[in-house]
Amino acid sequence: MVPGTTFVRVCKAVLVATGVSIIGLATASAQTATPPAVAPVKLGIVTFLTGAAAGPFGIPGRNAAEIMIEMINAGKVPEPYATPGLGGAPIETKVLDENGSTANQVTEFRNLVQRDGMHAIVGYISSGNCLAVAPVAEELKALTVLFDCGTPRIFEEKSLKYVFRATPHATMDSVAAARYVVKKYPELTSYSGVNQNYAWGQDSWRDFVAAMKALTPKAKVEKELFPKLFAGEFGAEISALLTAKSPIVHSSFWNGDLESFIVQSGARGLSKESTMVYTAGESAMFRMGSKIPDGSIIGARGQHGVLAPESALNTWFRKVYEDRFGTPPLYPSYHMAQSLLGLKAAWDKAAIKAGKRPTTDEVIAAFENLEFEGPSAKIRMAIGNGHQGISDIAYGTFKYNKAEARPEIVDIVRFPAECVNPPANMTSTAWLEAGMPGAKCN
Amino acid sequence: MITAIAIVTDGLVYAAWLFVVAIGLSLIFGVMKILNVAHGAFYAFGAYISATAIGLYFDRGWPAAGGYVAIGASAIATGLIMGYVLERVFLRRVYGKDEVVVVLVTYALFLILEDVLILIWGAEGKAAYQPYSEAGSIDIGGLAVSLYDIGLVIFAALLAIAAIFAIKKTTFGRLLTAVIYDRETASAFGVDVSRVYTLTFLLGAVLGALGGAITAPKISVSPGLGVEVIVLAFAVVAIGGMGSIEGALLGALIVGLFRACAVHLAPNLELFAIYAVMALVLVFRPHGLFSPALARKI
Amino acid sequence: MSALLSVRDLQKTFGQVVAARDINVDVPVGQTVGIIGANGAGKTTFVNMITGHLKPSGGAIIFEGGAITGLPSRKIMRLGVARSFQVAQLFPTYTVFENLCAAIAIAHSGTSVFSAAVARFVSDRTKGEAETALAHFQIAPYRDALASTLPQGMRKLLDIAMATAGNPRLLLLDEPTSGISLEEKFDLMEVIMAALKARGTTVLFVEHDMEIVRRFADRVLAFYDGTVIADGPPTVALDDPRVAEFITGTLIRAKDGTLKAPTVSHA
Amino acid sequence: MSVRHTLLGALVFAGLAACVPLLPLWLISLITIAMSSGLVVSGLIILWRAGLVPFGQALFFATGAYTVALAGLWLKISDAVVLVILAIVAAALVAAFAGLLLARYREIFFAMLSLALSMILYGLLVKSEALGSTDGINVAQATFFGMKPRGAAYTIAVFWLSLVLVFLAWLSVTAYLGSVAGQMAGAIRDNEIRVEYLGISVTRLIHLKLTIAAALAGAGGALAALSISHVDPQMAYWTTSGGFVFVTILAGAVSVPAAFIGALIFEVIRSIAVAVLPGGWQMILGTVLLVTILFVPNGLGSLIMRKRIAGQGGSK
Repeated sequence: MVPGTTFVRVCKAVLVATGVSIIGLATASAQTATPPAVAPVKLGIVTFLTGAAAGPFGIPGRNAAEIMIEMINAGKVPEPYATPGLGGAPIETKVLDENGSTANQVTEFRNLVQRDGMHAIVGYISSGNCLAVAPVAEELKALTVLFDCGTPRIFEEKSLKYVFRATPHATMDSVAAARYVVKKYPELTSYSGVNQNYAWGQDSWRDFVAAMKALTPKAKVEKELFPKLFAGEFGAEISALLTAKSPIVHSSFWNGDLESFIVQSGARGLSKESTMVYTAGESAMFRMGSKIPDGSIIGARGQHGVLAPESALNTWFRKVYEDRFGTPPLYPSYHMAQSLLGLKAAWDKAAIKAGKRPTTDEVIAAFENLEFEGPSAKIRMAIGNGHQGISDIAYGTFKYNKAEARPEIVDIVRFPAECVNPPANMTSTAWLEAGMPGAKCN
Repeated sequence: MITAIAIVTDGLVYAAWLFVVAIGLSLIFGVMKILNVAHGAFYAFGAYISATAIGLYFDRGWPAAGGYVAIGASAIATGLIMGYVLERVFLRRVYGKDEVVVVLVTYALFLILEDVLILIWGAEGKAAYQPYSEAGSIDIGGLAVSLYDIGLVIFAALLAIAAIFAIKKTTFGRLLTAVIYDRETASAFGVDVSRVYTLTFLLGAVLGALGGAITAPKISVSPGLGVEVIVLAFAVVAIGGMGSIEGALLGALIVGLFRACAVHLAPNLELFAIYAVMALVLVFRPHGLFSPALARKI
Repeated sequence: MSALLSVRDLQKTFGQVVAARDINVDVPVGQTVGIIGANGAGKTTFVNMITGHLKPSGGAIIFEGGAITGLPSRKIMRLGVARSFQVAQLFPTYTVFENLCAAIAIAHSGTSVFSAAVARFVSDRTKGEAETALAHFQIAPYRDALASTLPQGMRKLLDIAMATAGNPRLLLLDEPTSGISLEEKFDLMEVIMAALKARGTTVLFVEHDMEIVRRFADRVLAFYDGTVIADGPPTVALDDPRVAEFITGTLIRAKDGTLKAPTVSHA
Repeated sequence: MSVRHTLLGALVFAGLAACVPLLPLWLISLITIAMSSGLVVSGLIILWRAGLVPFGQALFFATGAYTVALAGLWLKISDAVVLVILAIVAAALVAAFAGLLLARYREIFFAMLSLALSMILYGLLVKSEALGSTDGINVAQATFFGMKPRGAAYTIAVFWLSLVLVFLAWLSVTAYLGSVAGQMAGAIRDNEIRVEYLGISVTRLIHLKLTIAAALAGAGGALAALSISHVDPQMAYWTTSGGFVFVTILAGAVSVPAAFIGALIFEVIRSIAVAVLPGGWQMILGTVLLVTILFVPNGLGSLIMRKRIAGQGGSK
């Protein structure tokens, strides 16, 4: 073999590969044509379209994005969002799948911003992905609204300028669950937990225990179970809970695992021994119906869906969503809707102030510490230097209405945002460990 | 005491499930030397089609007992059709190539079929709980145990007995044994190896689909459920010894009981209990517990 | 003078089965020794023990004054003992020339894998020695053929040529002419022996064909039931009555209970 | 490898490094990520040639990545070069240890055992709540010889680092493949007994191959960590290993450059697939893999390097 000829080939190959990639990606991204009169705002939407999280979170999130953006563009959202588009400019979207490795997500985030020229990104369900794209968003100076991930670490570990999260973080879910339990069972002596063995499950349980310790120090932890994520089979865990006989069992399970657990524990009568607290139970409520034992405590990561108070915006949102997709919106749909409305509120405010299409920095300035109405609650971007939203939250007790054959939530208790969220100057962990000082619950 | 009962029953239930899932994989590996990643797809399709069949069946309001027949029938149909198509269209082309290349063909098929699932059934989970809920539960030493789960244990035991009997006593079983131990010689003695391959793959596919079908009533059938199963089944088969029915049985029992112990006694270890057992077994028995002695001739 | 190879009281048992017992042999430098015996008499067990494929149950094997008893085969090879196989052990996806290069390059690269990771595979010295071996063993016409495509005789020659890559002082050939037609056997042995003579290698070869043994061996070791029953020049050893009875003759008697042939002879 | 050869290579890499102003930033990041998996794949080629295919190479990839993250977090080391060296050493050490066990296994058992080991690491990482469990942790941006490039400059700096790593990997892997130990890969696959009887230990040869492959995977992990600025347990999961094997098949084991070009092509195909069919990109990848195996069994590299295959082996 002649030395050097390989190199010619390698060079050629590299050039060809690079060329192919540029051409390929350019064609792939050049999906839209004929620009409208006003230059559109290009919005990247990233949510699970495949994989286990697609059904419960990803698709409801995408559906909400689809209907909301359509309505925003048409100016059909009720007041105060009745103006079309973002500051008058129509929204153009590109939807990507969140499934795949973190490296893929970061690469695609860069592609969205640098290759496809997106003006803002709304997305991300997995906390891992949120943590990974946040620094990239800062580096690329790309306005990013995280819509469903729960980890409080995002704004606690570092101060971010370009990243926002209208959806309150997960600490609120656990604290409110604890407060609800203590309110209903003031004499509680012991409780157990069954949570998926990954960050969300571990964090949810840790926060719940910390809140319980502060609220009812005499109650002891009986069993802490951490089945594998997507295990599907919970026979052994249910046996362990049946033998533990704790009055309260906390679970942050969601969809697939949640439904499997409800079915398997139902067949073995776990509800006779324990009352379940499903912090994400709302997502399975309609699909499971009478399978959920009456008396179970149900949360919705906010006061969404059936837990939402009456409002024109909520009624409208439920109607358009149900008309289009045939099912009521789940909390991930609310998360997406409130994220988009937050972005719109900030953008419109900045546009009025600027008198023209606002720059990213102007939108950020408007978004920080913003207060706006979501379909289910007022969101205040009160913590995380004005980048993290807080809202009221509600928990309730499940009851199956046999006469009308539909699930209901009774005994709804609402907790004000300041009652279940740490103050602006404290991290969640520190706040919980200190016994939740400064919580305002009335 | 009640914990001991719980460990044994939970371990057996889990082992039964593992065995049904792993036996098809082990069979295909033993006879064809294919590590079939698409087994996860058989499992997933079995679960989806069974869930659909159960849904249709119970919507008609027919008697509950027939629901169990629907599970079995849908699994067999799924396995036969998928197995036949995959073997004839794809695997046939790569017989005789490196084992690893064949593994990757099945991996590619698995990737494709995962997305096909979503195209057919959407990303929403499918529910088919009736057979599980209808079965009810009984009390064993103070512990409520699902009758469906007990049925699974009995089913797995019958399957194990039938499989061991079939391998040892039937003509097809002997053919399989011949091919497992020495493909070339079996072929030289007039065994139609190609036919044996097709039948084995069909059988393996049916068993994989059956694994999914019997699980469907217990779980929310949702995308991605095949991924977890593959690695679990691999672990069981590696522990037991590739291609051995007895091995798959023992592997399933070991993993099942070990996991149950972990959940009840040391919940934090559950996550890697299976892999630790697998590594440990392989350290002492590099080819699994039941493996034909592989002496190389000089 | 001291022997190149000394075997003292060598024993091998597999469970209850005795495969080798009380073998005592001294092989001086330069000798060509033919090993004969019926199937199961312990010939290959003997070869396998010397080359480290089997660990002896007792006794000692001394090569060039040092004990090699029970060492792993690659260490024994490094000390200057090589062997060929009943079924030629080649690298089927390599060409004949590459097979030889591989053998020679390893011999040059030293004992550790680290030196092997640093040593170049292709060097002028390696190539030169490979060409020489091709010529010596008369396999040059097949130089660039894949080893898997070689005819049986060429496979045997290549196998032996690879064994000689490290210039062993002692070479053990396990049935070099097995699987070769009668007419070709002599030609093949002529080539092998001529090549080995040129290198001054001491040779032990296992052989079933008494004519070959008579023609090429300086000395014959006759094995029966795991031990040496006759040892001497071919003319003497082959005419030994016990050899005639148990090995070369047609009268192989049914054995009594104590004389059980080992079941593993070609492991 | 001749001096001329090496100089030419250096020239090509210098040329690529100088291409930066011509390339959009997103493409630079994409190439960097592709090079990180290319490094892993170049190690897989070493094993692949000996007939060994690990389904757990992510073990070493994740070791490298987490070494970078933790060295930054706990030891406050920020220099990129030091971090990469640490990652390589850590991954090689893990392999030197795991190899005591792994090197005794072949074929599917080798694949399964390496998978088991990587899944144990995955389990440990998921259980480490201090390390963010499945959410993972951010990696602090590295410094380069005291300089602190930020923003676009950082992306370019990491890209240059990736070129240097690829160049070094190319030199060393090519040198290794041309050595006696490297050339024995096919011999091990063909006939282990003969190799032993030539006087060299097959187990030790494989142990060495494993360690080299792990060092490369460690470098790949380090590069990924620096480029993504985030590490999570998914990096140790078996599907990550499967992805590397996928790229190896796609590239073919014919030559080292093929590994990197294959990795780049894979990344491009993936990126196009997610853009074209957001809900079915795995299907596209699966189809590409299937078509490659069925119609280009020696990998895409074989199309580019056809002449080399004909002359492959020791007689060049």
